Amino acid sequence: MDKAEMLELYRQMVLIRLFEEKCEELYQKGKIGGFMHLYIGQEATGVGAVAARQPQDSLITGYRDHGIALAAGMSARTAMAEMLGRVTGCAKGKGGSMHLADINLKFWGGHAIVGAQIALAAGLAWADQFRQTAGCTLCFFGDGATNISYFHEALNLAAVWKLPVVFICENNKYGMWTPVEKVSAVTEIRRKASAYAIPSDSADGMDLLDVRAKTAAALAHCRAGNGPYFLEVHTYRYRGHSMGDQRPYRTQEEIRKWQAEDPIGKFEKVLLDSGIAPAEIDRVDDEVKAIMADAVQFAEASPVPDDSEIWTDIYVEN
Amino acid sequence: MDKAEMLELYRQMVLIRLFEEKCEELYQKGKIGGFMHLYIGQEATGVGAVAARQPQDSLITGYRDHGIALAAGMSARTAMAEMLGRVTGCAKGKGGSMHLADINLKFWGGHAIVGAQIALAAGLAWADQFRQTAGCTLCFFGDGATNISYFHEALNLAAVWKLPVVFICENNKYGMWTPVEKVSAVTEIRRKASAYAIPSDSADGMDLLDVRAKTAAALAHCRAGNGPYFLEVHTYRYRGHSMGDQRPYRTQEEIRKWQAEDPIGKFEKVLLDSGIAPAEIDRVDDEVKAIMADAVQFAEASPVPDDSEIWTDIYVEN
Amino acid sequence: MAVLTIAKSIAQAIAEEMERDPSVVVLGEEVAAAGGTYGATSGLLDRFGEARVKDTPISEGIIVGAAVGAAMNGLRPVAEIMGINFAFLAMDMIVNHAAKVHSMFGGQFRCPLVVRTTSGGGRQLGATHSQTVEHLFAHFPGLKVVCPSTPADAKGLLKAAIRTDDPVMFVEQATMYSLRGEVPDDKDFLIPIGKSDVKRRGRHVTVVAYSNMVEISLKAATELAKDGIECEVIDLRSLRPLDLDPVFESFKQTNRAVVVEESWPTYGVGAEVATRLYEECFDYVDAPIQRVAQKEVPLPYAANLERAALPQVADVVRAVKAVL
Amino acid sequence: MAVLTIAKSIAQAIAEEMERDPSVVVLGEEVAAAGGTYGATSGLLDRFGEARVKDTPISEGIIVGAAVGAAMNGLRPVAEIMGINFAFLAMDMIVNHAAKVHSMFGGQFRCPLVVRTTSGGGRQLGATHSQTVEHLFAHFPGLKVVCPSTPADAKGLLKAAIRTDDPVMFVEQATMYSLRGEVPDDKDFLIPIGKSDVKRRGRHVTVVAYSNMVEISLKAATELAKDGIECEVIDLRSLRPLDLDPVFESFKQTNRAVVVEESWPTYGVGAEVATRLYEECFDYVDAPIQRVAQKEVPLPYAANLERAALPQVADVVRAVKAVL
Ligand SMILES: Cc1ncc(C[n+]2csc(CCOP(=O)(O)OP(=O)(O)O)c2C)c(N)n1
Ligand SMILES: Cc1ncc(C[n+]2csc(CCOP(=O)(O)OP(=O)(O)O)c2C)c(N)n1
Ligand SMILES: [Mg+2]
Ligand SMILES: [Mg+2]
Repeated sequence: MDKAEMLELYRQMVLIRLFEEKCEELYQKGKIGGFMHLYIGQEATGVGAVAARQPQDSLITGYRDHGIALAAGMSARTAMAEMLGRVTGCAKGKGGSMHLADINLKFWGGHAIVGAQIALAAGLAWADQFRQTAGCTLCFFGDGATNISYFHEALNLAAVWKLPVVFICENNKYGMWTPVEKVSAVTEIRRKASAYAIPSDSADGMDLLDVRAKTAAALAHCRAGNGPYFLEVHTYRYRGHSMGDQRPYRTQEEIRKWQAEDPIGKFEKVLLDSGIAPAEIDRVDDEVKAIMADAVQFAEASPVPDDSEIWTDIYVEN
Repeated sequence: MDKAEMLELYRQMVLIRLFEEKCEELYQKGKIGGFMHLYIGQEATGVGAVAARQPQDSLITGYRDHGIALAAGMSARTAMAEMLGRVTGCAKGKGGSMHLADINLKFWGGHAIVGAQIALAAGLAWADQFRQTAGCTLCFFGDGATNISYFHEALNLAAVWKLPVVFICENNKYGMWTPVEKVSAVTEIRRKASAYAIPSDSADGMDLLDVRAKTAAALAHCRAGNGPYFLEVHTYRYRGHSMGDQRPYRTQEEIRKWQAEDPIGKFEKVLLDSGIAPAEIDRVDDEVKAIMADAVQFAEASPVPDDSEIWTDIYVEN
Repeated sequence: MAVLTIAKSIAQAIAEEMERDPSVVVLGEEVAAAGGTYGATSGLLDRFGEARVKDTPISEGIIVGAAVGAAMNGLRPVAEIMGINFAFLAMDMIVNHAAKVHSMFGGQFRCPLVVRTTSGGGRQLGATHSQTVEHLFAHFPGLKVVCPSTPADAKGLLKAAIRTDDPVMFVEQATMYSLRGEVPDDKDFLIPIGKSDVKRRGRHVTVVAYSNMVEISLKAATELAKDGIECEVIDLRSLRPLDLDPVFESFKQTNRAVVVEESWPTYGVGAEVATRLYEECFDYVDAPIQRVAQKEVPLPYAANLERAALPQVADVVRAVKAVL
Repeated sequence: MAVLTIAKSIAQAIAEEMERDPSVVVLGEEVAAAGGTYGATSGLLDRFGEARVKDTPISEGIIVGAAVGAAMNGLRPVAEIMGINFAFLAMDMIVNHAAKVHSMFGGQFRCPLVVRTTSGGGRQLGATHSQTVEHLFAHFPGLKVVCPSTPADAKGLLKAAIRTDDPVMFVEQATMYSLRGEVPDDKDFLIPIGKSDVKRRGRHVTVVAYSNMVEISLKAATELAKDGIECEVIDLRSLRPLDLDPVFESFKQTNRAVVVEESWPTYGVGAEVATRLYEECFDYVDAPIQRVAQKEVPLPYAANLERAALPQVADVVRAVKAVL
């Protein structure tokens, strides 16, 4: 990987981090509504995995979607405007935090029904297979989502139809406030893939390069027509499940342990080790700060949708 | 096993066979309505598995339920009356072929939504675990049913809660007209259990003693508090999926191959080999014929429910 | 014009659309090798091959889930759910995803999907296999719900459904697959979705029905005509969009209406149609609008009980006489 | 009498019933260690232990499936589905099994099950997380569907629901959990399921509502009273059984009615109530009955759009004035 690319990936992670810190602030001020789930701590998963995709590949995820959206290339302006329910948002203010999407980036959205994106991903991949686009689908979901119906039905179908989809389980150790081992018969989630004869691997979610390499290998497998692949990424969210979550289901010690592995700090070291100057890194940090300041300003200056907008986009043909 | 018990198990298999041959006839005459799925060929699975249960154990299955009902101890009269929609039927004529049940036999029914019984079984087992009845649940379902949502959610919950349930997959090689390998990522169905860390075994479904022994071992596992167990039984249905099915999805050769393994013929040989006289076997055959003649007569002589019966049994408390 | 059964007219509609548009694909349980439980996809596999006509596992959630994803990404899937009673297992996909991916993301995604399924009782299948619940799906804006009552309607409406860029539930009736009727051969024979159709003219009472209840209503009308009572029988043809203009128009002449539905009345189609009639034609109402519907019980297996619970021709006759 | 929030009154109702009957158990996502997403099962785990208060995987199908099986086999489960939008994933279990195991097997099985869930919009959660669909469940005979509007009703109705031998959907409102009100301490305080309740007396217009729409209707009534318009506000409290006797009685005095529901009107509660009013009180109708409901659109995220789509106090005021 060349320097420029490394800095770009670093930039993306910092952008996600700062974007979400800003979102936290705006949520607390009441400017963002609904449920909001932060990706902070998991940046290397989204950025690393998306970095491995080719332009024809599709992305889809759950409600914890800011990271994938920004890694996919959505501008902070468009994303922030959506958070604020503005007409300039990626979904014209109709989706909100949980439903970011951009068809031009082949980012098929955040989906807030747990596991639904796993089913949709099978369909996206089927269309690519059928149309011979050489596109694969990267489908992100949580550890908790592996217990729902869709997981089973989608993995089986993907295997039977040999669909080009990489199932990426972001195992952040909790579904809401419940640890994996309380609700999943196996805690090594990738074992579930074997019931469908889907090959699998695991990656260190705090290590961008590991995620990127494993995703690239998975995509190569799919692209070669071998059917789906399963990747379990071990990661952690520093914040609560969603805004307002202050529940004591995990220890400060555990949180600190993972924060010591911070994916951004870790990757910064990689940059430095590979000879990138601290000033270059600082420059990226500054650039991202400017992007965020601009994004917030843009979003706040954007109009809310006209009330009559409720009547649009219901049907394509009326 | 003593002679009497062996003859009893033989009797049950013959009863199921003759009961269903009679049902075929009555269906063709238009006396039985709805969908009807015959168990012919699979008798050793139901009789063998149910023979291993203790009185406190529960049974539940799908719409292909005549075999389990009779093995559970339902009288041919009650079962036949239900087939004919008579008020003397086990469900007062409200259930029909797909919905035989008897709470006193702890037979919790045939259920016609594919896989639903797998979910219900988890609940039955949970109640037994909670109430410390020492009861286990034997849950029967087809190969096709392992692809549905409920299978996944129920096996995971059963494993996490260590529920005393034996999941018995009657792998008869087809779901309706579709062979297992066309729709299931793994054809060795028991592999699916490993995704839930549920121990498993397989049994020869044409061999009553094998099914009985494996079920007994599975029940012992559950009863000792080790959680669920998975048993894949290899079997075959001689008839179509349901009445009227004449589709050419399988070869005569395949059907004949399995019929050569007929569970009743096979077990008859075991009886003879163990010194039971042919005359004793003939006596059982005659006895079953008489039971069946009586059952049909009873059912046909029974009244249909009064039309006002539609208003009963909707709620316990009105 | 050929005379076809509804099953054949459906197969023909799908085949013509597959011929016309290479992005039309078919999936579902037993739709390919077996040609559909009721024969409505018969011949498609041979003609269009395995890539376009696909058998699925018994996994209702992923049948619709994969179809929605594929529809978003360029295909036009015609998914079959073997019976509407099993559509509850795909309900989240239908009402939360098919119906919403267009609007929730601000219009960027399209979902040109048809979910075909079969509804209704009358075959002694017992309580879980005999329900008539298409109006539950029709409660959701974003979805279209179509229910044909004749072979020609089935063809024209299904072709229109396959061509529309919106998700459509296309609800057939298991007891009606062998109903025969003339069907236009024209490859562009389309019936626009969202137009009710007057199936019989009459000036005394407006009878509103859809799907198999149209046939029952027409039988009742024939019987009533013997007594000189002329019913106008209007077939809704779709439950969303719900086109009541012809109903209002008719009612303004007849001042009397009966609504016939197969399901339980409570929160059903009859209530909606009646309420809309009162809302729009209040000054024309001469007698309380009558509903004919299923008794409020889970449908039992025994033939006589099932008959007692389902709406019959005699019930329609009685209701018409009651409004006169 | 203590003053409690609805969340607290629910937790209290469950606790009292668990105390009273050792077969009452609680299951659902986040109900145990976390005490429920909205705090409605708070404290139960500590008090009754892990065997009786159980966290489940995110598996809506098996939450209700296991509850139905356990109910058949001697327990009285109180299952929680975190939101009614997720209940579509358990819909088959609720409507095909909970609602039918009693009748379909001729009365031998019982299903004393409560499925608690939370409904409604107004929190900017977007189209898939904001629906009000309890009446879809109420379409099914065999099920009871209860929707409380006050802390006292929540307690009394939930206790009755837990004690009944029939399956009950108990539908709370996410925006109402912190609503406070007096709640009787009596451990046998029960409100029978299937009785509507007059929440305000008035002689000019009958306003029919349930759940959070009662509050909205009461606010409208207060406002209208300033102009001398007295509304009788009737809370349905359950959608099945649907007790309309008090509505008929009131309507026979007022001759005018407005039905307020949060969901889309088409195939909704308003249509049923209006139709029944016309059926039963035809000669008393002085003006077309009005429905107040959600605009027929998937609910958008943006606060202003959501507000524009949901029924507001002003809409009720306007409807009442329209019937006068
Ligand atoms: C079908 C469904 N059930 C429940 C919920 C409520 N819910 C939202 S997120 C969540 C936890 C998901 O955990 P996991 O899959 O591990 O993802 P994470 O939040 O950790 O990224 C739950 C239960 C939902 N949105 N959809
Ligand atoms: C949820 C659901 N989907 C589809 C059906 C229709 N159906 C009935 S039986 C059956 C095949 C089941 O096959 P399998 O589980 O192998 O059992 P078998 O009939 O071979 O005993 C299907 C698809 C159904 N009853 N329920
Ligand atoms: Mg998680
Ligand atoms: Mg099978």
